[in-house]
Amino acid sequence: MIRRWLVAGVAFGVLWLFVRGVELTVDAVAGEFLIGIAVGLPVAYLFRRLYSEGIDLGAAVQSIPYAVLYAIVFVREIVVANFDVAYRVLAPGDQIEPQVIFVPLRVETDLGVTTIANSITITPGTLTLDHDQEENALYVHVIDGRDVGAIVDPIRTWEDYALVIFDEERSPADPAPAVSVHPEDRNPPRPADHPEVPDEGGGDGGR
Amino acid sequence: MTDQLVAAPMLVVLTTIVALLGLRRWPRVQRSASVGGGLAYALAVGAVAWSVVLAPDAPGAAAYQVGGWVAPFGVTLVVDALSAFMLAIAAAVGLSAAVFSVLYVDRANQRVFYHVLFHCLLLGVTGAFLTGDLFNLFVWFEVMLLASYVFVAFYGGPEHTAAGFRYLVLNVVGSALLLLSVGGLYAVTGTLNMADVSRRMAAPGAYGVDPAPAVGLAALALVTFGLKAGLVPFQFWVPGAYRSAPLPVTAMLAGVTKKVGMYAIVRVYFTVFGGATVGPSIAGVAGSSPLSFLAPVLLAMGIASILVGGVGAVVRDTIEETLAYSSVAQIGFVAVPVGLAAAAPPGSLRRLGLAAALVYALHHALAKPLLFLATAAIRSATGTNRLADLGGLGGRAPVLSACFFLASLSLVGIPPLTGFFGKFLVFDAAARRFATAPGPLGAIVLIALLAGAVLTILYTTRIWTASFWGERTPAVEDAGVDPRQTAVLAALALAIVGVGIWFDPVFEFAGAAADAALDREGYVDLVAPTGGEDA
Amino acid sequence: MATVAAEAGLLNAAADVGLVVVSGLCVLCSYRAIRGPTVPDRVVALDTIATNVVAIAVLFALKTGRGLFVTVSLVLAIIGFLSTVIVAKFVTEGDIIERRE
Amino acid sequence: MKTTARIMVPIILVLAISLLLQGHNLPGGGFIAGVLTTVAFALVYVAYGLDYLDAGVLGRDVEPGRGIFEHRSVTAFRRTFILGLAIAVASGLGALAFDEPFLSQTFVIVESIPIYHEIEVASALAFDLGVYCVVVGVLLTILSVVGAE
Amino acid sequence: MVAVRAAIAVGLVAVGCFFLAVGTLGLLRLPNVYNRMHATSKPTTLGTASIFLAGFVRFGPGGAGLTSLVGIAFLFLTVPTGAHMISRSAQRTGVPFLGNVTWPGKSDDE
Amino acid sequence: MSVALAFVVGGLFGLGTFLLLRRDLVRVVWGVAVVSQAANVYLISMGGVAPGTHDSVPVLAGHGEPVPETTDPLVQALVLTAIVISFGTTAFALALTYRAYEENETMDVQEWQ
Amino acid sequence: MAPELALVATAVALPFVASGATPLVYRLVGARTGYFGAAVAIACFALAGSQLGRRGAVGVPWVPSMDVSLRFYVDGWAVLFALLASAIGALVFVYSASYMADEHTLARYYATLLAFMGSILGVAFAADLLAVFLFWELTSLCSFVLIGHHTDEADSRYAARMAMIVTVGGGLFLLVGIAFLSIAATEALGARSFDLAAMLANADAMESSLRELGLFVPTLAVVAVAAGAKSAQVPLHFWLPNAMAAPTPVSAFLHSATMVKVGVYFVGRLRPLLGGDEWMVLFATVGLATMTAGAALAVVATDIKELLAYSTASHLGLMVAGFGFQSVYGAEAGAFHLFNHALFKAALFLVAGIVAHEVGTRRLAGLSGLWRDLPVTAAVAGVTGLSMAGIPPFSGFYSKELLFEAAYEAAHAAGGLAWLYPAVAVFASVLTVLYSLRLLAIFVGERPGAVASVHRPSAALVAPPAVLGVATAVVSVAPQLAVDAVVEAAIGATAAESPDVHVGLPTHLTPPVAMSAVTIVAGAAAYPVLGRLQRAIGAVVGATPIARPNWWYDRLLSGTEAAGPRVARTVHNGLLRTYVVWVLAAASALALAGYAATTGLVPAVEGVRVTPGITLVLLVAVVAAVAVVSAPSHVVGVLALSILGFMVAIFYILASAPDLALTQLVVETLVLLIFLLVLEQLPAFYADTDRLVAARDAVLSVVVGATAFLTVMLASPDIGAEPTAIARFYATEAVPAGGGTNVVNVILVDFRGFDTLGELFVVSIAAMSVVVLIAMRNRGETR
Ligand code: NA
Ligand code: NA
Repeated sequence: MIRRWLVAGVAFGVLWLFVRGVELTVDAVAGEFLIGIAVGLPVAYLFRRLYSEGIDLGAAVQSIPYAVLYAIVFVREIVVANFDVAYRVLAPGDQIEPQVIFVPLRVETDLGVTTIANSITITPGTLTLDHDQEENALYVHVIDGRDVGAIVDPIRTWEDYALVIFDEERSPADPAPAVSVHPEDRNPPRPADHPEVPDEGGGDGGR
Repeated sequence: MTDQLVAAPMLVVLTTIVALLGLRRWPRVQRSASVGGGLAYALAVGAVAWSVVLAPDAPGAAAYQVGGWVAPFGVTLVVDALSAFMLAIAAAVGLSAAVFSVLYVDRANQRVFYHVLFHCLLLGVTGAFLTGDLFNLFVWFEVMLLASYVFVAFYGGPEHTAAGFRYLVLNVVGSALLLLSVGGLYAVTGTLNMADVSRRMAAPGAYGVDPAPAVGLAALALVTFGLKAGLVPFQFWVPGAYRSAPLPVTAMLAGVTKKVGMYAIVRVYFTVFGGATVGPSIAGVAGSSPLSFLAPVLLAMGIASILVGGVGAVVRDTIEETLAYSSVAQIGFVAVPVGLAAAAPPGSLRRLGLAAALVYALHHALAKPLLFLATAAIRSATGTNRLADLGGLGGRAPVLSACFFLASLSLVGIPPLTGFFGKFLVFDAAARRFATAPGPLGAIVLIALLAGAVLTILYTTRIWTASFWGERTPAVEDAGVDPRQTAVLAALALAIVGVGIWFDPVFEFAGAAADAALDREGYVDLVAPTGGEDA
Repeated sequence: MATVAAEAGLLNAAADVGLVVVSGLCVLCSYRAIRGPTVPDRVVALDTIATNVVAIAVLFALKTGRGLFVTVSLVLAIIGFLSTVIVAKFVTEGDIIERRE
Repeated sequence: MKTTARIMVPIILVLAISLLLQGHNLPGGGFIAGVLTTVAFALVYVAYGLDYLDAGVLGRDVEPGRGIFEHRSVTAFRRTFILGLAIAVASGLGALAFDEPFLSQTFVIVESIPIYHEIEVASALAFDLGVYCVVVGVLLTILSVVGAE
Repeated sequence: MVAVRAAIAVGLVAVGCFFLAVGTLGLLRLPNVYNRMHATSKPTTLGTASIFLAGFVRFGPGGAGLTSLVGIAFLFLTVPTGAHMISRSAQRTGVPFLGNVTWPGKSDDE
Repeated sequence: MSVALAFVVGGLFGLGTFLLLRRDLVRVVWGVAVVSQAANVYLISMGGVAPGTHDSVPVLAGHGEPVPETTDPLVQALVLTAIVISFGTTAFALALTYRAYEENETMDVQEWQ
Repeated sequence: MAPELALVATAVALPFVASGATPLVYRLVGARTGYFGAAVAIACFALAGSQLGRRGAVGVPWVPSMDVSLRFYVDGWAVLFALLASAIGALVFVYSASYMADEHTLARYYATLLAFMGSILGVAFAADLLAVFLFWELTSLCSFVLIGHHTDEADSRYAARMAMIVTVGGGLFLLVGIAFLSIAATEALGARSFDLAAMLANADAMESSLRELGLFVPTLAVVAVAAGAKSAQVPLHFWLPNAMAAPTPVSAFLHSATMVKVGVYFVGRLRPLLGGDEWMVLFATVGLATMTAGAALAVVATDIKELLAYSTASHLGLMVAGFGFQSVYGAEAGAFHLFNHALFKAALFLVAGIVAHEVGTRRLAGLSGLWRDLPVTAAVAGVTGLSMAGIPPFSGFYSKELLFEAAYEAAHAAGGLAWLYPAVAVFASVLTVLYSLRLLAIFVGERPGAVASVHRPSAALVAPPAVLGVATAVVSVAPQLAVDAVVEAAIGATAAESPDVHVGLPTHLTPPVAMSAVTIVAGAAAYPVLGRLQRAIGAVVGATPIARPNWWYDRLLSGTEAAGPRVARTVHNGLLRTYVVWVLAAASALALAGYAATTGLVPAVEGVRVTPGITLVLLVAVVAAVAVVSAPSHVVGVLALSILGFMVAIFYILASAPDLALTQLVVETLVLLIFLLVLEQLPAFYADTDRLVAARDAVLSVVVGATAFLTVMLASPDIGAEPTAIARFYATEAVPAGGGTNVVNVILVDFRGFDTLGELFVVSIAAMSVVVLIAMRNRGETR
């Protein structure tokens, strides 16, 4: 176990190389990396409370293959997603059948949830609207909600990987909770009331 | 040595500001440091003025290249008689206002960056007087403005913030216009250094410059300068801002920052554009140059200021409002001779006009701060400066009253006070115009000056008879005058008398300053912009 | 060397076209930003413009062959994100920076 | 949002420092770096609230209901800008000690250093550092004070 | 080699522009803010990423190419978060969904 | 000179002016911001705006190499300063706006005494 | 024989020094400070007398570079005036010692009175125009303080302010005249000069120089205004009766030998310089008009002091008219009457004071028979009153006779309308006889019962008027004595030639003698119907408000005072809109005028030559700005503003300015953040703009936009223009001299680091300001 901020500091050192755009010679990389460490460690130390837990290096190394897998699925989904949206946007007529679905999650760490949520947003026809902290569930807006199963499948796959990558309590073996589309037991939509928020001036139906 | 001294006033203020910031936690020390800084500033200005301009073997002018880059590549600081004269004004007012602030402003309020911002105001003023670079002038204007904005809205209260907001908006407009002007001049002349611009404008052919747009561009700068000076029709911010700012700061605003606007007009139009030959040819105005454009405009603005300010000041409820309107009128008296100088052919009237303006500016820089500070003293003694609530101050606070009376008289133009010479020289310039140039201009100017002078008597006597004479009001009866405040007033009053009695050196200084403003070639040679043609 | 020039020329032309296209897209986005109809619509448009702006910076880098504009685009990305976040938070909460009372 | 902010904030800081250091040779410089640093802190403010910087990052507890001027972080910001102003002015005055005009800058290229071969040491960096500190201090002061309203 | 690299870069630019255009068109065409966000969050991210990739190809593998990669990472980190924030704001301020779409839960968390 | 640039600068100044004349306090501040932007664009146009090339950027490729003819770096430096200054002013204006509203209890600048 | 500088300077300086010492003296001797003042006055009298018969100028330099000095000129005229001032001053001081004994603010009173006397002496001797002005304005100033002596009485304050406005304001006209004269001197004397003595010595050269420059009439006019204001000539006479609010000794001093005579004195002084036809028309007309108006108003006066005040105005008119006539009789009339009037009027005021003091009223109505209680006073009044009336053989007769002579001569020479001069002079003199008799009537006859008891005045109170009465009597009996002693020299100084003056009772009938006879007979005949006359004059005055003395003043003042608030209301109406409109409209007008004057407003158009990308981006910028203008809510506007900012940033990128783009973006975001932070606290407000107002604003906006458009068109460099030499220098020197490849950064931190320093202070001040705004919002000046 080493302190996380140390790891973060080194990571910033690597980031430094990228940001600086070093030439790929040994001297340049080494030199800049040293500077990067010199910059990164203090920054990481300053924000050490943001990374207060320890980190298990071994686990981290183990998670790498899963991360790669995650990325592969992700990239594939992205490409599909974009052509999907492109089709819907460019094709004449109304190509959408929007729906909001409620997806309870197994991942619990902030990082995990954020990763899943962002992935959902980037990928086809889905968009994370909100995270329900009590239920640990995501509200997902789908552009074509006719086949919920097809939408949820990749999400579950990522979740499986993410459980490993982020060293979560639950394991991919745990059963995935059921998703729901405007379930009966929940409240009907209600517009939030924020009187202090200035909205549209005219009657263009903003709220 | 002399050259190094040029930057001294600047460096003193900079150091003072940093020191004041560092001393925030020790308010007592900070207060002393503020006064010390003001004193050091005055000494620095004195040293510069003496060694560069006044000493028998003084060179008359000196340039300083900030960062060591030769002009026009770096920013040049220039001290000539004109800047030295203006710096002396800033030093006199700055020091007295700094001292008075310590005595007058509530201790707790002084801790809220008051002294730092005060010296920032001084910093902006100093930069504006010293710089020899058009864009740098803009920068120091902004420093000066920003510091003054907050002072206008310093105290809580609707009228303060409203006045501050109006002041801010008008000056933002002014800054944008100045940028238009400076940027355009750079595009037209290819340089920002004033001496370099001057050189190129005087010989446009040699430098491949098309000077035609310069007149309009300079007019845009004139608007900004007019705003700073508070000349009609750019005076709107004056009454509100003067009323709202803490009175010692108002003393600075009226005494110094107004003059920055006039200084800039003189510097830019006479030194920078004095040699240009492009411009309108206007009847009754000599030559065809940016100056011939300036002349009718500035005369109209000056006369309008005299009348609007004078009439506005006649019936006001409070002393400070009266003085605020009076400031509008008084800057008109500074503008008119400058306009006359611009209208005159090169020669003695042009010089006289500028010298008159400078002497008048000096007078106003002594008298008006004294009046504002006296108002502050009255306010701290009685809690009010409403004429209706005052009466019988003359008997209650004789020394204070005497100082106020003296400054009022200087405003009216009673000899042998400084204001008399100011007024006389202005009248003299107008009379010369009347005598030497045909056309109704001279008569109009003279009549306006007379009318303005009579209006001055109206409002000064009104303040005097209403608050210093009359039955003692309860506020006055219970007044406790701070003798230290009175001492500051007395010092300024002595200066008003002293300058009048020993006017000769002052007049020579002002004359030298006028010469400096007109000595375009000398200015160019001093700064010696290199490059350009060969770089 | 000639091929390098050709490469530069081709990429340059492509980047030029790209610049015009993406600038044009900004014009289109501004329609949504102005017409709304809802505030979130406008925020989306702003966000999209911000992303387009990032693209423009990179395209300009390609056009001029100056990598330094990529760094600029990096900053742009951060800035666009922050703008979106604060506006969205403003619209949602009416309070961007919260304080514990 | 909070997680993204957590990741982004240090990265932005690293980027800011990079821009500060490269300013003399590449786009960047004290001002941009300063604002970017502020942006990082602003992200913390927006994501976590005003008190988090004191409580969560600096590890100091904030008494509820205290005025913004009592925040340790706000005091620190003000110190930063005073320090920056002092650095900038001092770096300008420093030239006087070498009998050079105010604000004169210079640079030396130090050669034969392992790995780096040569390093340019520019006095302008000190001035830029002053700018950086001023900007950071100033902007964070404004943000925290206005944000506290 | 050089020609291939150039061709790849040009292709990436073209793809990028295409997707950016898709995003913008979607922003204009789709019926409400939630659906519009589908258009903006995905294609614009990919489009910009594609152009960043062109940058990597052009300037890489070292130098500004590395920086381009950081740019891609930034995009994938920030754009979804931004979209998330916007959609939440839309939902919180009561922007209605299309047709029979309803909100499947309560909304006053955090 | 370019008519397009002139049109933009003129347009921004005009629109800024219109905003400055509004009664709504916030709009006046927008006017301040728009006018500042306009002035900055103007300054850049005073240095001449040329299509971007490898050499047009006033960031030189490296030490000791020949110096190409870049666009005018001076106006860029001036605009940088101007941007920062107008930022300072705008930030102050905003804080002042807040207090002006608080103390005058109206957003209508016409109703301030 | 040349005068002695030391003595003259001492005579002038002594009262000022004494004035400074007065508070101390008062602390030592209290109310008897009056005698201290009298001693000073006597010393001055002696010093002035020592210069009798001398002639010439001496001085010390004051402002050498302007050729201004404290130059003193001694001649008969100066000495006469100085002697009168100091002599009557001495008597007034003595009188004050008793009269003012009960007052509180005596230190101020005596100090001012001494300074007043010193100022008069200064005017008398000053030979430098600026020195004249110095003392001239000092007299006005002192009279302001003296008239306002009773500061808690509204009347006093009103009168003091009026006197200040009229006399100091009039003095400003003199300042213009001084400027004119000095300009003429440049030509006439060969150098810029304020040397009055030299000007008088070269009167002809001065006159021709003035005429050449077209300054003769203007100079005459401004001098006339100044002298008229000081000497209460119509229409500026109204301040004088108001000035009787001053304590009686002050009135005596003011009206007899000092303040009001300053104008006359200066008219006499400049007579050799500016004399001529214009001079005569101006001063004879003004003088006679004043003489008549003053006399008429004196006839209807109800208060002793009021009567005397109008009488003073009338007599001043006589003197001015005298000096107006160009014959030597004119100078004789002016100078001699100045002398006579000083004596009798001072006496009469002191008498009035005694009456007021001892009887308790100054109302003419109901007073009579006072000779029984105040015999000495009555005797003094008799001598001096008859002198005032111009009854032979009293002193006033001689000088008035000279005026008749001068008027007759002038009419005889010019003919036509000029015959009005003698006619008006006679008419005014009839009125003079009338009011003099009215005044004397309070002493004769029986004492009415209404006047309860009359105190005996103390000797100290009676002695001064008695001295003056005796002096008047002496002059009456032996006028030639006075003429020879002091007056003739004075006449010589004010007339071009050296006269041989003989005065005495007439021995044969001449036209002037006949005029005098008519005057006296008509006056005596009209006296019985005085009541009806008074009603008639009163009706005239009542019907024509212009004739009421304060009418003009009050109208002008109240008009100005009404205009003040109007300026405040209409010009400074507190509406930001108005202010911005003025500033921007004026800016546009000025710039357009400047362009029009030099370029004809036609820029060379080279076409739309920016890249399509830039054009599109800028288009979005303008569209965004339009969106800001038309934003339906604050958030929307802020968003649009943000888009504008982004577009400008992109413009910077496309204009090859990476640093700018970065700065612009980061700044834009921060502004957005702060904007939203502030917006949180603000309510929505969308002004329902009046279409008309919007249209008007749009017009101004278009004008401003057009100005900016033209500015770009005219100023921006040609496409493909060479970069400026400076830009080139920065680029080439950035690496070798600045050590950096980022040229912009090298400019910012090195070449133009000074700008950056200023910029740094701007942002620092902004931060401090924000803190101040927040911290100070609930704090006033004091807590
Ligand atoms: Na808050
Ligand atoms: Na807040």
